[in-house]
Amino acid sequence: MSIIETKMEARPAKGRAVPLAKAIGRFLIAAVTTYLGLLAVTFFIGRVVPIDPVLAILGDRAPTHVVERVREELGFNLPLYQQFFIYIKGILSGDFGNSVLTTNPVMTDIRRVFPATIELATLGTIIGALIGIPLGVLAAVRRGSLADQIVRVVGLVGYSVPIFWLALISLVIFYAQLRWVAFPGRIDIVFEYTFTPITGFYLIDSVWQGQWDVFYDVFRHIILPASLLGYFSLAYISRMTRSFMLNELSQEYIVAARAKGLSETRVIWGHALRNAAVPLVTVIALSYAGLLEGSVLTETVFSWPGIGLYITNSLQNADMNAVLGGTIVIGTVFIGINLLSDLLYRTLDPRTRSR
Amino acid sequence: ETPKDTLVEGFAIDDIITMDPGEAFELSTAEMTTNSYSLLVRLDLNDTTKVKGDLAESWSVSDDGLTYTFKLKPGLKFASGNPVTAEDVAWSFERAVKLDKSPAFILTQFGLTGDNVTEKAKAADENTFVFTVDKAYAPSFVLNCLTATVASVVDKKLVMDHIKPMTPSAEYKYDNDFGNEWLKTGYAGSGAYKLREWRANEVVVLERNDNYYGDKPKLNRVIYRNMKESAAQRLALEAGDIDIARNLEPGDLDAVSKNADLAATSAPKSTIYYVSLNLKNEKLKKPEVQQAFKYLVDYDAISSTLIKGIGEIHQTFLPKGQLGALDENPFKLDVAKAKELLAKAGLADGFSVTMDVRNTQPVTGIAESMQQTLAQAGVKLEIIPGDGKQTLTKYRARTHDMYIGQWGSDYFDPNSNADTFTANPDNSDAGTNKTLAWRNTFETPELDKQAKAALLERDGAKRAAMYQDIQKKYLENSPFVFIFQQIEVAGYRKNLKDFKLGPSFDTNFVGPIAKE
Amino acid sequence: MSAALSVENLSVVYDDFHALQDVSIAVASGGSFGLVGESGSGKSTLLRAIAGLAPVKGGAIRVHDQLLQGAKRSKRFYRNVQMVFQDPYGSLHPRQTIDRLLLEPLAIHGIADSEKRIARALDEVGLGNGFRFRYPHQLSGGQRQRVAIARALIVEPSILLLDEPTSALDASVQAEVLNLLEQIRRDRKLTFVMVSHDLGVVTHMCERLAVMRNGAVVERLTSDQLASGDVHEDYTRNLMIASKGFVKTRNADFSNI
Amino acid sequence: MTVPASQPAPMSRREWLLSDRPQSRVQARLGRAYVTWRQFSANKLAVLGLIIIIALLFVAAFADLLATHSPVVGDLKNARLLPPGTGEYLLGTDDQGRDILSRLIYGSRLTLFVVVLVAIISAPIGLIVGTVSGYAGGWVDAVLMRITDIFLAFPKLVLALAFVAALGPGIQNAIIAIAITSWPPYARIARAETLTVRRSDYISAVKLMGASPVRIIIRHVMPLCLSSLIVRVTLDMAGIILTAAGLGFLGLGAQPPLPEWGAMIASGRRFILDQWWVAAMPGIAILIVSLGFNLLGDGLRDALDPKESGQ
Amino acid sequence: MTALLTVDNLKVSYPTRTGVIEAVRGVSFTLDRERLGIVGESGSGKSQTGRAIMGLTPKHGIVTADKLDFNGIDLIQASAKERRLLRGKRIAMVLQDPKYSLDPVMSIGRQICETLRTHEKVSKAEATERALAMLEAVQIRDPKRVFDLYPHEVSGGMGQRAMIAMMLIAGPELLIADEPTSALDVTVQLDVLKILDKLVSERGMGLIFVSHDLRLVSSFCDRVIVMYAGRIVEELRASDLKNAQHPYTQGLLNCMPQIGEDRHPLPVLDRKPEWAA
Ligand SMILES: Nc1ncnc2c1ncn2[C@@H]1O[C@H](COP(=O)(O)OP(=O)(O)OP(=O)(O)O)[C@@H](O)[C@H]1O
Ligand SMILES: Nc1ncnc2c1ncn2[C@@H]1O[C@H](COP(=O)(O)OP(=O)(O)OP(=O)(O)O)[C@@H](O)[C@H]1O
Ligand SMILES: [Mg+2]
Ligand SMILES: [Mg+2]
Ligand code: NI
Repeated sequence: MSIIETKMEARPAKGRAVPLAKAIGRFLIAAVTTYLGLLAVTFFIGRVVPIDPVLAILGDRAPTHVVERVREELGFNLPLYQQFFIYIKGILSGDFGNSVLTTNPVMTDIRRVFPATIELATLGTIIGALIGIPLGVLAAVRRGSLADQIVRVVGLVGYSVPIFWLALISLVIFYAQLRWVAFPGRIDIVFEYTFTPITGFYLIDSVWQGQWDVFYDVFRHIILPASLLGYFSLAYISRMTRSFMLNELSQEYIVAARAKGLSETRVIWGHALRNAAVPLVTVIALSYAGLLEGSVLTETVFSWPGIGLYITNSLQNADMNAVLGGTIVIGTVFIGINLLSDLLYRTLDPRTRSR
Repeated sequence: ETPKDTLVEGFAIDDIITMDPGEAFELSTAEMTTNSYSLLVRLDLNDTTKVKGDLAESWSVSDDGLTYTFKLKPGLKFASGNPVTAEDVAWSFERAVKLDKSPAFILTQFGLTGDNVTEKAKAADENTFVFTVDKAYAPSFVLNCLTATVASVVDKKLVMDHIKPMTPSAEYKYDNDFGNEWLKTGYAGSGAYKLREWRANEVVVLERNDNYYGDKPKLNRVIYRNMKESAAQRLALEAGDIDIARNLEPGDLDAVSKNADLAATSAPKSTIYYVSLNLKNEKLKKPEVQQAFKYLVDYDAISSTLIKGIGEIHQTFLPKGQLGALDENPFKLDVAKAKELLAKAGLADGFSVTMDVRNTQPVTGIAESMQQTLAQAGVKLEIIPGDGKQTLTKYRARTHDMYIGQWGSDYFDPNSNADTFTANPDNSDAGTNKTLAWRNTFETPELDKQAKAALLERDGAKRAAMYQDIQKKYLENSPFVFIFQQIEVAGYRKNLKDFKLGPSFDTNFVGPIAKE
Repeated sequence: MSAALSVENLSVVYDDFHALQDVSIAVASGGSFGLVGESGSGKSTLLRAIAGLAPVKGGAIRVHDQLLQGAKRSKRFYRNVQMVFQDPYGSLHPRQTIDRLLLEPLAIHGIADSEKRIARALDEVGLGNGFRFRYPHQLSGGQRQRVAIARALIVEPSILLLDEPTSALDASVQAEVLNLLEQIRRDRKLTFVMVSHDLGVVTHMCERLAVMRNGAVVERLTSDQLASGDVHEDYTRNLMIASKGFVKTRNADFSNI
Repeated sequence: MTVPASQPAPMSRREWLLSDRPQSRVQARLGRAYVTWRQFSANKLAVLGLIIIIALLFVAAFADLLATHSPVVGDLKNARLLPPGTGEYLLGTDDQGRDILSRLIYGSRLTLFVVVLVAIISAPIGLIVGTVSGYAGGWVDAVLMRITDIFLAFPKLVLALAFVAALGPGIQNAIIAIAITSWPPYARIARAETLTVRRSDYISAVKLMGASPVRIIIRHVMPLCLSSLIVRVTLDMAGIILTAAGLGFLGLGAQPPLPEWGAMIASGRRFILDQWWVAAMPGIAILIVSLGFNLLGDGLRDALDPKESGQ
Repeated sequence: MTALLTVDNLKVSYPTRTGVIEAVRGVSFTLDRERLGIVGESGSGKSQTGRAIMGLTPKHGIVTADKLDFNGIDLIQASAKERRLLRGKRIAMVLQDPKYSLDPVMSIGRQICETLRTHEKVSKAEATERALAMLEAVQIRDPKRVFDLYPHEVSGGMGQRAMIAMMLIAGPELLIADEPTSALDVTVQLDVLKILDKLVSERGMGLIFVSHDLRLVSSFCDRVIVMYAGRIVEELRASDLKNAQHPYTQGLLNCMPQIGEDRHPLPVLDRKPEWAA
């Protein structure tokens, strides 16, 4: 959550337009160094986590000689710098290795779990933005009114509620009691062999293949966790929208727009929001990035086979290949979304464009 | 609702790391392997101290107790259609020994090595398999070991198609991997079901094997769905999203048994929960302290709450059902007595000690309960919670004070537990045999000798008596506080017929289950 | 008479923008020098470069015949040279009281009897003790500029750089501040360099002035020359015309509206 | 701007505080505080937040008097999982037969402990890194910001998990882990703010006084970043509580039997179907307290942040 | 002939927590098709007067007047919608600071077209054409290029002219120009004034010219109102400015340094409390 908020400050400084190519070049350097940092941190974590990685591979009941043999096979008996060297060599050749837990290549696993997270986070963000933006606008326009207070409280509660707790409670209510939604997981077991995902985004796949029953089922699975994440991002988006809108509404060009005789609707949606949209896009993009990486708890409660759960699980089993792969993917997403929001910022805000 | 021809189980299967029977040693994998592979012999569920034939029609033991000859049933076929021959059996043994993965010791303890295995486990002819052991062990011991899943018979011809070449090295002397990589997720067996798919942390799917020689399974498909939590399993069971819930906790078990659509079943398992004291800690080293701790567990309260229905108090190391199990529970919560013992040890004012505890139930609950009862005698217990792998790492490095854990028999024979609780040939930190005794720096050479002797006792009754004696001595002097024996429970929908849990994890058969 | 301040062939480059190119000026000790020119011509940049706040690329700056290297300035330098900024609000720290603001230079230079000095400085610029614990936002623009001047004077410099000290002020307040500056200069025998875009203000305050355009000095004059219209550059002439006010002419064609 | 009162006639306390020309440092400071307070207290929700936080402080301070039971010793045999209102158990009991209310009361101490400590550790780190990086610019900025980026790009909870795993469980380590993951945002804020003030005239003016960079950063830049940082930290308090609770929920926060609220939810989670109160009560406690911090922070933002207080 | 605009006893006040701020305290004047200058120091209520006439006082401000009449329309009684329809169409206002008064994310051309299309049903193409013509009329050399520029891409002078174009395109009868030149270089300033001058003399528009520069107003306007602390202290013909009666006006005129004169020290204003009374 806070990652998102702070990235706000990272937006390009107003007024001084940096040429796009230069900006991208700078970005690439930053990205590469960040990657290297991530690598080092992950390696470091892997070595300091007091979990014997061999244990994860063999379990507790393996005899000692087997444990020793595997330890040597994996090079854990080498000095640290050699291990780091081997580790980096593997990564640079594009080989993230196999996950110990699933025996699959890490990238295969990630290709499976990441779409699940993306699908969830995307739907969550869509819900959050579709509701949050109008609420934020309403609150800003009616500043100080009852509506504003209600939006404020709704938003602050969203900030304050432990998401895993809300998830548990809503699971009990909507699944156990009311049976409105489906069981945790992405899809019913019944469809295990009647539905083959192509992209990994089940909602899209099912529509694509015209399997409406599958779509309905998938929807019933995703709607509750997505709504929760949506509420979470709604809280954030509506607050930020309100604050940006207040800022814009106090600007002189709003007075000018009114002086032109524009209708209030046009002033608010056409001018104020259009301007507020510039920072808002960054906020939404980063809130989205936050959901992609930060939904471990939701994924835990909803048994959502996503990347947050995958990394957490791997970490607890010292499956460092998997942790690294996941971290790199999330790092990439973070860097990518940063770049994207930067680009969006540039397209939306003519002030950052140079001629 | 689940489909008519499919059985869906909610089961915590996140421990599975491989499906290769020569490698797998996890509890959930045992169930999958046992349902999809065949063995020479299996445990006799009517009397678990005995075994019965599976692929083997009959067997005999030579008089010197060293040679076991098995005759295979005729006309057996693998799921692939290949015939099951003695050669497959021999190769399966060879493979397990040469791969030398975690469970291989169950076979190698009979003197098998990579160099001699082709001699010691070999096909005399198409239908005859001969197994030679290095000592005149109790036949019950040898046969019990052969019921372990590592002895599963794999389809040599099929596996040979999938071997991966390897470069021999100091650690691994062979030029191929015996299909290990393929079998991790592949299947080459002859059991009632065949393995269709395993997706780690998600699902295991079994499908009916039409080539199975025994009773044909009733259902086409069995799906094990990874569900870690009891409450989730119960919810799904109530909703009909699963047919069987396998990891219910007491509260949910209660609710299931009260539900008209649902039923519960249970079976004691050979898993023992215990608290161990590391003798590296000077205070814990004192025998009086060890005994005092045995009086500082509120067995009654724990049994009626935390483990209600999922375990029963059991204070010895052999689980009920195994040969020679001693059913004696002499300890009760007795703070006065414990205080007396502590005073005798010179620790009347109590002391502080830590305990590593996994973040799972019921161990956390028991640990917290113990924390309270220990406090009554002035012992301040600090719980160090951790993830399973983390506490284990510490336990195996024996840097703990106290540890709460469970121990499941490696194979269904008393020697498995007797050995790990008594053997400690090299108590140095570099010890090569890291038994539970070693992990707690506990040396008991007398009992160890007795256990080794029992191993060679060919008279079943005498053998049983020997183990009972060891357990009695263990009760009086050991740094292990045994608390309870696990009862495996399952809640299921009433439309299931013939669903039963076996006495061990590799005897939970799904073949007989039918749906109405 | 030796120059209190001399700048020779000074160049300042921001990134790749040449803000100043080969600018030279010299101010006699006790003299008052004016800089005029349109917005963006580099007037402020020149002052900032002297004060060590701009990236100097070439040329030499001398203060009392001492050569200054690059943008580094010693603490001693700042006791000699002080600057008053264009924007009276922007140059005062918004979260500090006047008291704190005036205390800061004294603390930095380790000057004792701060109490007395602050009181005197405030008196000098015509602000009573009542203003001492106010925050900048509680002051009017003219008062703020007085505080800024007081702060510059409190370390008793010999050279004062003034960057459009009155451009943000009303005409009425401007007169007060200009009077104050004049008086201080007389009392303390200060050397002034003053920037303005208002020819009237510059001629009122300075004996000599330079006209800048596009980062270069285009003309050097005395006030008297300017007053008598003795200018040579068209650009200077334009500035003079523009400062006279609006002259009604008819040339635009609005028939097509 | 307004006509100054010519005579210091006897004033009411309010007038004294609001005086246009304070007579002393103390008066000036109090006056400012008073104006801020008035602005703050006009916001009813913010006052509610403040009341919640004060109540939390009160409960934490007097936990020994307020709690009716021991937070760690329960009655496993007889009082397990009793519903709220059974006998003396106002909010029911948990699976060890402990009084939930008493646990919540004692748990407030932990919550405060976590929140305060994290704030004390991470806010200064962020402030220093951010201001130094923003003020120094150049390679210092580049290096510090890369480090910040690395910490930001690392999934937060995973990083915390990793650190807790590395350091071993326990509330102190959880605090360190959370602190390690939460300073980068502060650094970002402080840097952004520093960048805007770095070029301002008043910083140039201080430079012109001959102040050293260290002095400028500490005495002039940091105070400016402080109010937005305070607002941010207050708003983050809720996030810290939630992260701590999340760690507790994943079993990595406090050690049992410490009544950490997140851990309480985690252990109550198993009974959520039949004994809902075990998980619901600590959840509600977290909600109330973090709502309190959020309301307070929101109010402070309006009162302190000149940008937001607007008109 | 009735006046174009009649303002009688206009008051604008803002209630705040620390008391009521009276920004405008009873301003009365009439305006015909002429150039009326309003001068006064910063904060004297010039802009607030203009905004009150436009109906652009912020929501929490209170506007009262005995009479506020535009061409027979009672602005006090008019509904919000009626006033909105007047704005831009018949009464327009050039805001004080062009930098902030143009929507930064909308191209200048679009902003001009927007005014037109709000008030007249015209096609896009026609609107564009007229906007281009308007830009040309305000002396912008390359209207086609400027049309597609964004506010930050033009200089202050161009922005100011664009703003004027935007406000003039619907052909208002009354223009309130709030310090349209204070942000500009002296040279650009004259260009802008020329445009305004044209509109009044050739199209008969009424112009209220707000400024704090007495000298400029006196040379540009027909009549001048001098404001101080929310009130009018003096009203006179521009040409009579030199003979102003009120000490405040005189003071303002006197205190500007002039090229070539030698007054040391400069005379300063001695503000008297009774001016504000
Ligand atoms: N920090 C900076 N980075 C890049 N360019 C700068 C910087 N500061 C000033 N400039 C540029 O240098 C030029 C000269 O600026 P300077 O502030 O000296 O002008 P000026 O004559 O003082 O104008 P004004 O009358 O508006 O104050 C301008 O074009 C300005 O854009
Ligand atoms: N929204 C508001 N709330 C409270 N007071 C306000 C508001 N807007 C303006 N004022 C006050 O109204 C008074 C008059 O302001 P106005 O903008 O009309 O001054 P002005 O004569 O245009 O000055 P300038 O020359 O600086 O533009 C000022 O004292 C100002 O503080
Ligand atoms: Mg300047
Ligand atoms: Mg104004
Ligand atoms: Ni000449």
